[in-house]
Amino acid sequence: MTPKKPFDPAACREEFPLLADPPGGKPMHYLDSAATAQTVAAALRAVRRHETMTRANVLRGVHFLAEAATDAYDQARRAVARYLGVADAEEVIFTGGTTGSINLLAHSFGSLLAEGDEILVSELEHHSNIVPWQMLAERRGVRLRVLPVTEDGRLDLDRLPAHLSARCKLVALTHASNVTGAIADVGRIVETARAVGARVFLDGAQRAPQGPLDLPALGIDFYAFSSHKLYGPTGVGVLWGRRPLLEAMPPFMGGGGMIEQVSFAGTRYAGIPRRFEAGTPPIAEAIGLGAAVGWAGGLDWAGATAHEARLTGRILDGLAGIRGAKVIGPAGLQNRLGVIAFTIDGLHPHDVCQWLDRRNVALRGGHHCAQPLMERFGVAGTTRASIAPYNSDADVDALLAGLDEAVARLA
Amino acid sequence: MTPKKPFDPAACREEFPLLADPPGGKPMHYLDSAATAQTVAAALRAVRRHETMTRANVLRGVHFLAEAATDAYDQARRAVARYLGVADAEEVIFTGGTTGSINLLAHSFGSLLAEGDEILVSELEHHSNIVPWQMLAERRGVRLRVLPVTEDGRLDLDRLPAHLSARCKLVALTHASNVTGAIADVGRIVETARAVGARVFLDGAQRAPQGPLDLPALGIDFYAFSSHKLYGPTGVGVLWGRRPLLEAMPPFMGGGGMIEQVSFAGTRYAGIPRRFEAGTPPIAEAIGLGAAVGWAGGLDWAGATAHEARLTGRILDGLAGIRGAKVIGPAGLQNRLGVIAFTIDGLHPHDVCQWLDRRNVALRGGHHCAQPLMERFGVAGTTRASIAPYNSDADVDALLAGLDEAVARLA
Amino acid sequence: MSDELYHRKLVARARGAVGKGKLDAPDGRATIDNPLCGDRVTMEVKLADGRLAAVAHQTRGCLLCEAAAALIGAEAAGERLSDIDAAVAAAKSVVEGAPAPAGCWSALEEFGPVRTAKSRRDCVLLPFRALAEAIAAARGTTG
Amino acid sequence: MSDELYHRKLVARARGAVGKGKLDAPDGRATIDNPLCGDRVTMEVKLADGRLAAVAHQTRGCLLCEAAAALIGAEAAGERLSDIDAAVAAAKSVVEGAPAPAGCWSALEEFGPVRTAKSRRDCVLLPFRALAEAIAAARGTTG
Ligand SMILES: Cc1ncc(COP(=O)(O)O)c(C=O)c1O
Ligand SMILES: Cc1ncc(COP(=O)(O)O)c(C=O)c1O
Repeated sequence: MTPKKPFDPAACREEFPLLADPPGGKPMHYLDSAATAQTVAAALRAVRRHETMTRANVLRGVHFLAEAATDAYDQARRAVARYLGVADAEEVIFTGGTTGSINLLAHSFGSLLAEGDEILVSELEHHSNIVPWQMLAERRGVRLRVLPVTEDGRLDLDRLPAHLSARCKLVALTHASNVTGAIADVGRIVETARAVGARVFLDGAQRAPQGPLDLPALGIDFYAFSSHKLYGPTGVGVLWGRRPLLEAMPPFMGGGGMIEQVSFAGTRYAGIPRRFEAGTPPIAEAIGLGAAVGWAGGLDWAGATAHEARLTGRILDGLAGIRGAKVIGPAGLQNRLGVIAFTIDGLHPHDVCQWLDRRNVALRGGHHCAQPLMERFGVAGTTRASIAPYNSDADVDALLAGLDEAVARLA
Repeated sequence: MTPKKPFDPAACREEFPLLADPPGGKPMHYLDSAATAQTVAAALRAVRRHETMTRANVLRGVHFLAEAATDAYDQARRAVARYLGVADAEEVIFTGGTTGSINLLAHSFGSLLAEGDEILVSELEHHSNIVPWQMLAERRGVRLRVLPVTEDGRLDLDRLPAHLSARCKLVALTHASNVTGAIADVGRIVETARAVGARVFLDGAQRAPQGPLDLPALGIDFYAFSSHKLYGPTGVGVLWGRRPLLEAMPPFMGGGGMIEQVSFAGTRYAGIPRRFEAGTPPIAEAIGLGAAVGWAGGLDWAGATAHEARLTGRILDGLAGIRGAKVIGPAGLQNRLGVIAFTIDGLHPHDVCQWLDRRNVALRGGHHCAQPLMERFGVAGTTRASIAPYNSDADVDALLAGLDEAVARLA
Repeated sequence: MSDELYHRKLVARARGAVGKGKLDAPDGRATIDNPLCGDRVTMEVKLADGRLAAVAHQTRGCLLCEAAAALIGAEAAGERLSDIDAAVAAAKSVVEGAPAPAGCWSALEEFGPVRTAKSRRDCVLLPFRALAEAIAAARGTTG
Repeated sequence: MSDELYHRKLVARARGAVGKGKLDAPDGRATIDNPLCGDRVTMEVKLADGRLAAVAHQTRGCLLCEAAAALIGAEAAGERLSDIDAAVAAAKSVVEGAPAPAGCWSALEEFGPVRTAKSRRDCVLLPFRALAEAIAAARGTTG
């Protein structure tokens, strides 16, 4: 491996066309990367290259374009595997996104469960890691158990053993929260889950964009993330699972490409990953994701993380100086991402977002698809700023100045 | 409406970057559009514009980028609705592709069926319109009935009444075959299905790229197609359904965006179309598809269809002159698309494709995800050429010359 | 009117919260949620002689929503029901870019700038929808 | 060897179909399908003294597949089983770009050009995989 170039925030920002050359020419303070990150130029180039030079279907073609498209698609799978620290690229399944991945898991893994089996989720989860399991519970009589969160917005792992019975087949938790930014203590989760024989799925939608992983070393069984939060195209995501588990799972969707043989007498399914990739997959999107993880895998994450933590600290400090502001989430910077959700007494999140939008600061307001968590904290919604490596001190300055102004004018 | 510019094949080809400026500079004779069509420049431009100027999540943002992205996404939905002749754009659901659409239907509509209910498919179907129904049949004890095809590769509609009982809830047939090119007699299907009270779904993967539709006038209930066959991006497709039917259907996947309210006590689902679009949708891809249908909707299809029919006729005539060549499909040009599947005695489809690839002619060989049809005609596979508006006489010349050569050298 | 969404008048109107409260024995009541932001408006009405005799609201919402509720609190009582219908329709037009009507609902112009913030239009309309539903409930219809 | 995939030697070898047929009472038999193209190879073998005493195949496939089966038909009988194992491994290397081995399997070089046609490599390997499985079946193993 060549040593990585030390992280340079300005150079990083230059790789994101919308930020380097913002529409209208005004600097864009994009603090909404937890919803959708900006696209890295390498991903746009890879998609364009594919569309103009190797566009074809990857399902069993023998002509030159089809071979080139298939190669590019397989290469993208290997790039993702590398980013996840996974040796066997066939364990990487392309889906439509995190939500698609979790639904696949809920159907395919879920179909192996029996009535009375249990699945553990938490109050911290995104709706995408709640609703598919609720639907499974309804379909198959599986019981959903819910781990509470602590006052500072972390999984309450002290209470994990009490929520795990021998009937628990899957622990499905967020690797990092899209509201509080809390990063889960995976070692402890895995250890506790293993003690009752439960499998572990982590929702990596927020963590995966923050640097390469070593999933096998984490000791987990399944992982999911979305390309559009990882600087890549929309329309594609990933489910990773350990081979023996995936091979034991029936397919989710039926169609072309996921079969060995179809007849009206019966159908034989293909091996992994194709068994789970029915139909023409998101080819260009997977190729774009491959380029995005290639870019992200080459970043100096020690440097990028320090940069992000510094910006996060500035925001937390700034909020501490605003009357009536309350952060929902950990106070410190330990084991937390640059996802900062807060309320300000007397100010509605949408008014805050709208006001900040006039200063070209993009925030998100509302329940962030985490209504159970909002209920837990007794709020209807929060305002959220989220940090990516391309963010700058100017972004934080604009945010804090805008918040001061909003408080003065609107509160 | 402004009158359309008369169809000009050379100008049309210019709109497809990979064909106008082929990789390596050698003319590309792309006759594999039934698998994946080439991308129209307008779609590439729309995607790039979105990625560099309005990239954001469409789920409930209030900042300027989120509003612009949401607007563009909604506009794409309206563009698709216009192309389909549908007045109510909310009846248009974005999915991952035809396969995703059919699986949605099989799960959501399928969950309303009772044991012993029947679904009619045919021997002509693509695996994507077979396997989801087989899986449903297994899940819920629904019975699959199979309409045969005629010697010339059409649905045998004379035998339709005998295959329809009062238990039949859905007739799921291909609008146009991806092997024989046969276009279905929709009027007759609808009339016969209505007589027993069955709903009608058409798989429009092959027909939709051949010009605008008027789905309500066809009298059908559901329709599906893929963007990548309609000159648009991969990773997105459409399910259309009549509003009351869609509103009566439970969601397929769970996640963000498809709910009204989530709590662990229970979850309320959103109205259509969002109920069926869980998670972050394929935003840029839908926008690209919107541009693609915009382009396709503006084409002079009378002219384009005549052009395609002439090329198709030339291929059929050419094949008639090749010893041992047999077309699987209608002999004439009536009610058939430019999808031409054939066998040549003593020549394997993959050898034919490989040979033609040396002349930059892209064909497809194999079972075309239609194994039951291959079985019906007693062949392991066929070679298939498929025509799009951008194809030219030079493409057909190269095909026919290459086939002559393949017969001389390989047979 | 400026193009500024949060102009002084609107903020002051929201903070004023005219009409906030409950009625004794209302003839009709309706509560509407906006699931997008968790906002909630409850409107209570009394009817008499084809007029809105009294109205009160409880609103938990953004400034746009609270200002709209306060405008209703200030202007609606005593109006003919047909005029209320017209006001509800006018509110819808104004947020989409139409000029405000003359008369006592001319203050709807305060919401004009929301036309450029599409995602916020529903915030303004929530109280008007709740009002229409409360009146419908009072009339014993579901319209 | 030219870079032409369908050179005369290969086409002639496929058409020659050496070894096509069935054995009386084979010790082992294996059938493999390639689901991508519907190709199918059945190999039958007899073993004796650690050698492949006899081999026959029935092949329905493309030229690459038929030529590979015919090569087996021409060269495999009489070989030591360890040499067959090596030949199967060599076939895999050759389609991926390695040079053919010296000796009686040097004709594997006929398949060298398939390295540029990735999707067709399995066509060449199908008969070799069937051969390996038939031998494994004859030995009573599943290896
Ligand atoms: C008739 C037909 N139906 C369904 C499909 C499946 O489409 P997709 O692979 O885009 O999901 C295809 C294309 O392969 C087709 O031709
Ligand atoms: C933690 C978490 N899980 C799941 C999701 C759903 O991802 P997507 O909408 O891309 O499917 C998100 C993003 O919204 C998220 O932040």
